[in-house]
Amino acid sequence: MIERAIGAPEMALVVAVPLLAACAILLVRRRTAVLGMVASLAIAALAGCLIWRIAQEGPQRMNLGGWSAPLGITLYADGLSGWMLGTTALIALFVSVYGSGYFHRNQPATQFGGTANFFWPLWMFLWAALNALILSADVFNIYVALELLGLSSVALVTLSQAAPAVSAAVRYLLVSLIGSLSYLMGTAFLYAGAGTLGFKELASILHPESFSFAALALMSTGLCMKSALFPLHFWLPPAHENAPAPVSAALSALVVKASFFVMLRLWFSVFDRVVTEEAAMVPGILGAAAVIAGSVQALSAQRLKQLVAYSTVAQVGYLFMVFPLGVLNPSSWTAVGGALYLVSAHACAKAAAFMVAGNVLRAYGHDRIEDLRGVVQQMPVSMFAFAVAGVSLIGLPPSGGFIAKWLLLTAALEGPEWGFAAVIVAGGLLATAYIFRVFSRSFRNVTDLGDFKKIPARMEWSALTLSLCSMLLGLTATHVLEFMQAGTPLIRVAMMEAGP
Amino acid sequence: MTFDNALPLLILLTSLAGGSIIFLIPEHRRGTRTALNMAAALTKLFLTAILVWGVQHDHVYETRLQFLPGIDLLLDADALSVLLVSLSSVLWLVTTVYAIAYLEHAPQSRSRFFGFFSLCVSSTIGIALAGNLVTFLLFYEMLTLSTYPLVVHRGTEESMRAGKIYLAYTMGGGSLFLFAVVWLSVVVGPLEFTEGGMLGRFAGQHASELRVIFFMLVAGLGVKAALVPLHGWLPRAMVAPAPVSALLHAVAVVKAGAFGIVRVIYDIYGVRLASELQLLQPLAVVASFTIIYGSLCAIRQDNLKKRLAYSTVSQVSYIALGASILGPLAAVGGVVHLVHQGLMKITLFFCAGNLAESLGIHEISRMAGVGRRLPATMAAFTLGALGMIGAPPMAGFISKWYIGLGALSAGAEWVIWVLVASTALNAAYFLPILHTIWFKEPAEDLSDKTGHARGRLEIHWMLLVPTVLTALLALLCGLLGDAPFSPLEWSRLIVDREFGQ
Amino acid sequence: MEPSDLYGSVGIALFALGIYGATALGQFMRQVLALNVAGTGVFMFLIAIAHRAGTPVPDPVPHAMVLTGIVVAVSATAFILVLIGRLRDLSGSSSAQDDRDD
Amino acid sequence: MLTEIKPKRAPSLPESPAAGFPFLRPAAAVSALLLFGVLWEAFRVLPTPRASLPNLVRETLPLSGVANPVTAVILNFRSYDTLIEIAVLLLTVIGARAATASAGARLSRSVPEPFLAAFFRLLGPLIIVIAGYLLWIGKHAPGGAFQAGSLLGSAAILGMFCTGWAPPAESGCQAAVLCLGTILFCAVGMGTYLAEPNFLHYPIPWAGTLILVIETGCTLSIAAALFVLFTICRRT
Repeated sequence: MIERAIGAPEMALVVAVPLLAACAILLVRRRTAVLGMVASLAIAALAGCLIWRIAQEGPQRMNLGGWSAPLGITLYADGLSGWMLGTTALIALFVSVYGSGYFHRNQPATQFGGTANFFWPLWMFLWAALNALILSADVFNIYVALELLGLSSVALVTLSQAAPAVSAAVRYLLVSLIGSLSYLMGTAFLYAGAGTLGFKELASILHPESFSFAALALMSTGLCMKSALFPLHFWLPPAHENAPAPVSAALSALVVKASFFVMLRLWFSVFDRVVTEEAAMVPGILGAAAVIAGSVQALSAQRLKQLVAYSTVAQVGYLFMVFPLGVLNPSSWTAVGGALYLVSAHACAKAAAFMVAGNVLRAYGHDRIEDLRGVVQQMPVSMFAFAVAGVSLIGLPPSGGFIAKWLLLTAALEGPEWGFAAVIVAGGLLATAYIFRVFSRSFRNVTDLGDFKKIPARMEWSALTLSLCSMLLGLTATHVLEFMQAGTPLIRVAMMEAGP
Repeated sequence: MTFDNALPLLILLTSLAGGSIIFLIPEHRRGTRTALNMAAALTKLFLTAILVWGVQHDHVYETRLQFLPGIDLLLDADALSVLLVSLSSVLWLVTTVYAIAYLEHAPQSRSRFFGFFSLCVSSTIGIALAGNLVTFLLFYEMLTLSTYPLVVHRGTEESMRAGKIYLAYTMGGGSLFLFAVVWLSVVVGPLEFTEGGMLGRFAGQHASELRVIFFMLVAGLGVKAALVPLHGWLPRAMVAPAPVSALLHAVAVVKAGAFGIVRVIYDIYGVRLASELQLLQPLAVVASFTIIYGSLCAIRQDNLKKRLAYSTVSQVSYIALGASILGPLAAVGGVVHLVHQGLMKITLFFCAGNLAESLGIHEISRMAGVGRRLPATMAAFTLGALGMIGAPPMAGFISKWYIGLGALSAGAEWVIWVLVASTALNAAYFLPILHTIWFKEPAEDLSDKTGHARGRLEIHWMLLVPTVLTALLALLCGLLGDAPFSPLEWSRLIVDREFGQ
Repeated sequence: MEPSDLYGSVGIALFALGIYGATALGQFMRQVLALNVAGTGVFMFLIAIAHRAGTPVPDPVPHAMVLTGIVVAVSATAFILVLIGRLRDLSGSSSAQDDRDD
Repeated sequence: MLTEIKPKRAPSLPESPAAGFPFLRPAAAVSALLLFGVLWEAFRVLPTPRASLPNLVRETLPLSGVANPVTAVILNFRSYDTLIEIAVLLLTVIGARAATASAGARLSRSVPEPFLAAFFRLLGPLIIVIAGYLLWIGKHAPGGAFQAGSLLGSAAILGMFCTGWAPPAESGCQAAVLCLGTILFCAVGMGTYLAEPNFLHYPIPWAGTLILVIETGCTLSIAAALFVLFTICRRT
């Protein structure tokens, strides 16, 4: 019989409200920044309510339209989704603040040729897509949400209107579409073999069979392309480098993580019984390669935004190590907790770093690393934010990055997986090298303070706030990890137990 | 939270919060900044005095904060912590006074300087008070970060290069240390410092793993403690402003490494397990080699600060040597040298700073006759140098004496030869300087270059008083070794507790 | 061989062919066309599995998926075509810019 | 008429960077073959689905408010997918507009031809009627918003070519039609909270009406979106 369950209304509202806000901004077309900020605050508040509810009442499940799976689509929110949702809300809120300064009408109009008005609706779409993706517990619905996410990201990249940005956007969109199609084909196989699309139902049906392997491979490949896992990362640096700074911040901090999060869900809940240790080594080894390759490329980057973009490639690599580390030690929460912690810590730090890069670009008209002399003197707030973000990216205590690294390293040494452990440590050293490349220039004292345009204070302070958040995460680990497990010790179990 | 539980945190916060506020003070508000600096330093000294008294009377001071599942952020004052805490509190105060005067003429970035300076001291305090290895690691890395801006403070090519090398060494060591700490905690669980060694109950298990981890830990710490061949950064880092060098060499960085080695040997592995696994002989050999090698290098330097830097390489290894010889007497020598070396070396660096500041002299060859121009400074220098050589009744003599006695009682006679050779070498690079200062005719015009001299004083009083004060302290530590609360007495207390007597 | 098997196999073949084209071809435009071929392959595969169950009435869920998928594919194709056109404008020579302005 | 797109700058189709790698094609060919082989093998041994969703759909159909199972899935059982899909379409239009915002090129007006204009006067209303029929019939038989919307959109394009009518580049009215589908969908979704405890949870007696309202809105939005996309494509 059809059961009609009641879920937290916020689960649907965090998707519907940004969509409506986008339409409202499109229709009103005046005071877009004010509307955008109001909407951002509302969405963040809704996300906060949902997190509160998860913390109080445990995992939430909503059968959309009143139809429970397999007939309808289910939204599902446990500690992990709550944490992702919260991270998204935090970063997105500050991206909004930053964006309101960046796309301010007093800013040089030539740079954006009137596209500033488009930022807000597109940004709302992106936020809706992220929330939809995080909450969805239905493989086909995830496909649609992935498309919404990919298209809004690409549209935001093109806001900078220059040829390199458009070229990067085309490449990004192509990769994103190939990834989506691959994912969709996987979904088709899943439906063909299992006859259902809901996570919970799939998890109880799937067994190691050829169609489930095919589906797992197709879906994972698609998601890896979207998360820019080495060697499918080639599209990311140009896109993130040429996008407007608030967009780069959102893309690096949130968009690549969203598809990673989906993959995490698939591997540890839907395909729990299908994945093997050998299969898990593939993303793990690619992740390890990404850590090294991304960092090395960041070392030779010429521009600050480029450096920060390559650093994302490296940091995404760490995330994918969770697959072997989590599969090899199924009883341990350490690896998954570490990966999700890294998602948040890196999101805060990377958004801050991109904001700083945008500030530098705005203030000096360029962001060539070689010519950053004296920046520390002229933009102390921004550079302090970059330093704090850098500490988290390197993974030094007491930052959130350190906690993540500690957990991942613990998981690796519990294995013991010496190779992964060595890569985690080496990645930290390489990160030090590329972060301090910036400081070895910017600390240099200069007497002539060249061309320097003042930038809105909120652009500096939102970067600083986010970087301090990444630091704060280093001190709240116990509570956060407790919340992530929200009543259930592991995701694989979480999906099973959260029936209505 | 009771006062006893909050005290370690308060001591940490006086400099941490103070430092954070200093960042926000506008550059030109000199008075505010100075007042804040001094207030923080004096408060810390006061709180430290309470701590010393309390630990003497067996109070337990312990701040516990949740950090990771199963791992707390633990600040815990035991006798060994108190030693380093009081050393850094006292030296922070004098160095701050010195730095305020020293940087008076600096063009800019003084708020940044004092901010990071306070963070650097906070990290040292954190290292001292850390109650487990994870907390130690946290402050150990924080120290690296907060020191980097100080090393590159001048913003010149040379200082940037020094900063790069400093970072490469310390981050490399830090990574090794992190790896070892995580590994150890995976093998044995939480790593709280325990007097007598927390690994004691694992005797006979995991022997090969524990051995490898020990050497990784020591190598990670050895970078900061400047054990050869990991010492390369230290001589180069002396491009930093004089107060920074003074702090770096006396309490902050090198001491953090040496202190860490002592902690690992006594409170993690414990003397018994360490000897059972035969971990200490190799360390003693490396330390001895460092002592000799550092001195040999020092002889060849003409740049005063460089010679002092190599001397640090050599002297700090006494601590490791003392800790790695089995037996309470040598341990007393090693531990007390933490304090003695700090007092003597900070004096020497203050003197070098005064010399550079007032006369613009950086090389030993140009120091002929400066004793007449800067008598008080050079008297302090003489005391410090004699202490380094180990001449009685200076503090340095006591350290060497106890290490020597300890080596004899532990049956490691070869250490005596190391001490003798080192003393000869120390004399070889310090005595010529003393001779140059006092007995050579000035070769150049020694008039004041910077206008520091005020009235009858040879140099600004804020530069002179710290110098003389630390020199006198070093003298007193030697003269009054048996007085209550003297570093020697305190080290005996520590060693008694560590060896469980 | 059932007709649905044939359709499914052809769908898979089109998908593989399209993926080949999208990765190997040298021009954005051709890659977009190849992607559409791959998309068609996926839709065909979905239609095939809707009829596979052997019931007299085909399964409506894959049909719904195809309809949704088509809208998404059309949107994405239109968008990427706009972008490619824009890119051609931006990277075109200045003379090309001139003959457009008059 | 379709030769409006002048063959100017034919060789300047943007090159993909993929062209640069030497062994790309053989490698891609081998992987594609491998992909085909693996997928085909997986397809060949595909088991019969263990869950029987089709039966469930058939049983629940009477509760859905429509008689056509595909429409029931699209607009009731899985309406949330369709909501996001409409949003994707709207997003594409905004994205395309944003990408060409600084382009500044105007849409060149087609030259009206009297014969074609007369033809369109005949054909236009017919297409609109058919679209309306398709929208209505979606309840019982294949048809629905997307089919109707694409017909309407094509009518507008045809009208543009035949009569020389040029739409304004951007207007409030146009934006309203574009957003209509998304707004209606979200509004209905949130409005159902008044009666039922879930998002998009139609009260059963109202289901048919609500679906028709949403579908009408979506038809207009789809038509507008396809038409605007076409004009933007032509403008670049």
